[in-house]
Amino acid sequence: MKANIFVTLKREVLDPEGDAVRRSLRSLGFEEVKAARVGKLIELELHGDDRESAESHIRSMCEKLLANPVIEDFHYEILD
Amino acid sequence: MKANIFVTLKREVLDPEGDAVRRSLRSLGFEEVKAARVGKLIELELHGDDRESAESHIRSMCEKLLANPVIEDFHYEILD
Amino acid sequence: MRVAVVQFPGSNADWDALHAVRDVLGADAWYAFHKEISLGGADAVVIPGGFSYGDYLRAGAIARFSPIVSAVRGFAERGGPILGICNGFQVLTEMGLLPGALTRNAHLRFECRDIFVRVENDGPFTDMGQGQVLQLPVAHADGRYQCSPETLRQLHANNQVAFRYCTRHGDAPEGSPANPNGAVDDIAGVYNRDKNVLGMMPHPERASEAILGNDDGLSLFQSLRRHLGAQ
Amino acid sequence: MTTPENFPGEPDASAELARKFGLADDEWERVLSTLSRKPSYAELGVISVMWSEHCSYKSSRVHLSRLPTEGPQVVQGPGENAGAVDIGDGFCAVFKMESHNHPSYIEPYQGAATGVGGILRDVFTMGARPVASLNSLRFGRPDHPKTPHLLKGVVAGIGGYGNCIGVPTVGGEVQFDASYDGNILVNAFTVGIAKTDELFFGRAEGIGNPIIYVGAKTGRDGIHGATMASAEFGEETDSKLPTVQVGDPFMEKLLLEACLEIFATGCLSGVQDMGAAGLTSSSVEMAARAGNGIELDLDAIPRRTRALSPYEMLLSESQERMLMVAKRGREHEVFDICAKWDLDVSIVGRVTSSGRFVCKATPGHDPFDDAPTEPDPVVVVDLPVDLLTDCAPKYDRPQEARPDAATLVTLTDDAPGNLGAEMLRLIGSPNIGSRSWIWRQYDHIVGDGTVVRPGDGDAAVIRVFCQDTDGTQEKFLAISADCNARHVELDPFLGAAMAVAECTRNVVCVGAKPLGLTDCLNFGNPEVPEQMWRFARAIDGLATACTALGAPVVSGNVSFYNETDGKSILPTPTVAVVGQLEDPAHRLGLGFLNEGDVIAHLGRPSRGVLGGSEWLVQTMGSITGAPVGIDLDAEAALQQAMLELAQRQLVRSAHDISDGGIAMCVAEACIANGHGARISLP
Repeated sequence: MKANIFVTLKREVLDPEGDAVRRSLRSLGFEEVKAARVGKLIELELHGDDRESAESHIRSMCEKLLANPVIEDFHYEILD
Repeated sequence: MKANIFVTLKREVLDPEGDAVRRSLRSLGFEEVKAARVGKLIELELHGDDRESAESHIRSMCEKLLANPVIEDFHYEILD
Repeated sequence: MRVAVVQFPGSNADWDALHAVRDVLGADAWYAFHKEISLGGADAVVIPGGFSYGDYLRAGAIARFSPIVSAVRGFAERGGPILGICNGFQVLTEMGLLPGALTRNAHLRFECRDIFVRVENDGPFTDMGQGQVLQLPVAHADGRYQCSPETLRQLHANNQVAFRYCTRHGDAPEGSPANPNGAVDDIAGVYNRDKNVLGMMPHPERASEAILGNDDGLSLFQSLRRHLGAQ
Repeated sequence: MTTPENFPGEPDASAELARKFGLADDEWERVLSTLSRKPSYAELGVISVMWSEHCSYKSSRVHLSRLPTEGPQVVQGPGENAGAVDIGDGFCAVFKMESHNHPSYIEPYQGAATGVGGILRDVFTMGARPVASLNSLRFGRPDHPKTPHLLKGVVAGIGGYGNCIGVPTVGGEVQFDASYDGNILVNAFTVGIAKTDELFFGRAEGIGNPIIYVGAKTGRDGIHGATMASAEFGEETDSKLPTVQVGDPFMEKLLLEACLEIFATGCLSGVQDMGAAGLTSSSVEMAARAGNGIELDLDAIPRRTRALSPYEMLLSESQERMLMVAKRGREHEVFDICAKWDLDVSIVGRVTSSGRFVCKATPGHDPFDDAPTEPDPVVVVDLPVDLLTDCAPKYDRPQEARPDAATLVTLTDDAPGNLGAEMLRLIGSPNIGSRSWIWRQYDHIVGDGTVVRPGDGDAAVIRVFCQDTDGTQEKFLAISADCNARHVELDPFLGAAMAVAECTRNVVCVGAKPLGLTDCLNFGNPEVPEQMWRFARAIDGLATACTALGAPVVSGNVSFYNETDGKSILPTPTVAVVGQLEDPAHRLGLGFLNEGDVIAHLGRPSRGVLGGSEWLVQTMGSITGAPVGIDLDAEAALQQAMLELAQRQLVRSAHDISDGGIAMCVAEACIANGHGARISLP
């Protein structure tokens, strides 16, 4: 079983990397870029195929390690 | 219009960060974690709503700036 | 004074801290390897700079699962003085022993140069007097202190801010280059509520001998010795 | 003699395949006649990397022997992983410089990062703790479209690796010139400290001793990196893409600490890091130095990816790996220390008396399979060690002198009216302006040792802690890296001599006595007679200057084929010197200190000769005119006087006149501490 975990900075937290991406894209001529934010994609390969237990395990992996609750949010998707 | 761009290391390329995440999750008791890879999620907000032109623009943004073709792959999704 | 310097795999300023405390200050100091479970009867603990576990995922994120960390948490809860320098500060926030988080420098680059900080509040490491200006080096890529407005309000209410970046003259004009990383409210170091745990981004242990440029940093360790002597 | 087996899918060796692996036709013929049989696919791979320019020095060996390598202070000369000079009380400084030019052009961050990782391993494999690093960089024109990307990536890569492993990057140099547009240079230098009687050497000593692999797992990174370093760039660069090695500084820090602990137990008889051509060059070179053979069991190699063939395992340049020879019976000491530092470790072979390099592997055996086939190894490589080392090709390639039509260019009467404006233009130009944007991205103070920081002196001065049974002594070293390739372009002999002079002068200007020198000789295609002539003349210039200025060569590196579509880079023989201060009180910065101090010019003025100067290149847009040249006897006397002035503390600061002449020298000395100066020219 595979899972993708997306860790992003909370809305109110300043994202200098996102700003740099927006400015660079616009300077390359992509005027349509209004805003950009940079986060993390963590791809996991998991033994087993019980979605429920995987769901709760992934949630606690994020709370314990993969995301810093002070400044980051997370969401995830499970793929068979 | 919104777009999510996923930039990941090519299969063959060493991913020390992914290894560190796998080892840490397993030492936290998540034995089911077989492998982990860490990549980037870039969220863009774009003016306009023409999907075709957005598609080709996003592709060239990745080739020119957002992904390093030597060691990274990219894919993206466009959300209304 | 007996000081344990924690050594995570990837700590690289552990020697700097040991040298400053043992060889320069003359205290009894040793390394506490991350796989050990006791701090060996230390009076104080230093968590040094470096790239614990390669700083993978987030600076200091993985270090907090080492065996030694439970001993450090217990020491903190018993009111023992702990100084987290640079990576040590990042580990202490990830452990939840200090509020807020350290994020990527605003200019997105590693920054190594001398800066100035002003002592904001008294504490075990900062009895040299409010308003005192110290010249200390910084060397980090993720030093931008962040916290919610509510946490910031509490930090000021409880006099927990230890240092703020400033100019040589002690002022901190908006947007001046005095702030090396864009930290909120120019914060360079904070105490916990009980004022026994201090985390700071600048490196006092690298400014503890005249031959290295200046010894302003030694004053933190001298303050600690006075604090422990008084107990 | 029968040809060892190929693995499934591997084509038979042929002249055409040999050419693809970078071997010349006559070299292919030599392989057939020496072996009196065809090589296997893996054997051809092994031979091609060991006979590459990078590993065999086949076009440079004949000239390198003219370099002076002797001196009372020399503890270890060229031939080992790094050189060493005596710094007193039984301690020595171990140092070397290495190039990572081609990988850095393809992937600047990882190319530069793995360059730093590689030179660090070359030093600590000798048993020395690395204490400081420098880097010497060359980029194309600042306004070339690729330059900003390459500059940002290289600097971030050097910082990313060096800062993490905790070795301060305390200085170096950078020069921008159009000749590097398609071929940048990244030369990395590291110095470490060891007890002279506890140095380790890359020798497979002791028949039957186990060979132990320590460090990161093996993948497909950088395969044929060694031969790529010897292939010039052109249209087909893209086809060589998979040769990028990726570095893990955290793994290297674990490896460094584990190695130093293992060395201290005395359980090893030899050790070498796996650099270019990875497992092959480390095992073959260790066998050659000890005059022994080696047998490797490739099934036991720790792997990171699936279905690795013997060819890939033997040529892989995965980073952060060491090969150790343990004294038989004491292997467990290596295993225990590796467990402490969470490192992969595996016995992969043993030392033999056959004088041959023998590798075995089981076809189809892959530990990643759910049920790997039972190991039943067959021989895949069986070659004489000396064929790969001492008997590798050695060429004295044809040379063709460049007609020196260089006329003396001096400032004529119609000199520029407004000297002030010229000075401002010069000091703001990329080749003269401040480098703080670069070194501020390096942790240049970790280790509590940096006493003169980047930008504060002509060389960096570091305090090193020398620990032995009766306590710790502090010793003070000065290090600098220099080369002005434009002077070498105009006159290879004089230009190379001037590089040695400038580097030793920088070390003397901070109050230190030069002890030894290492080099990184970056040149074009040795098969082009004019480029070969430049190399040979530069060697003579280096040799003469090193002898005159008391800086014997203790280690070095040669990087050929630095050219794009047939156009070669400026000949760039970068040198780095390690010196020692008798007393830290002798140290000098470059900035003027007190108002009212007298400014004195030491040495003969350069009679206004402008050949190869930054001003002339900016004004004329090309490199012309005979170089200012050098009188080595006068230089030696000048340095002797300068050193004595520093040691008797008669001067407050000192700054060497180099790029930009007296004008830039005085300007830099003023800016450092915010002073002015009133100068009256003789």
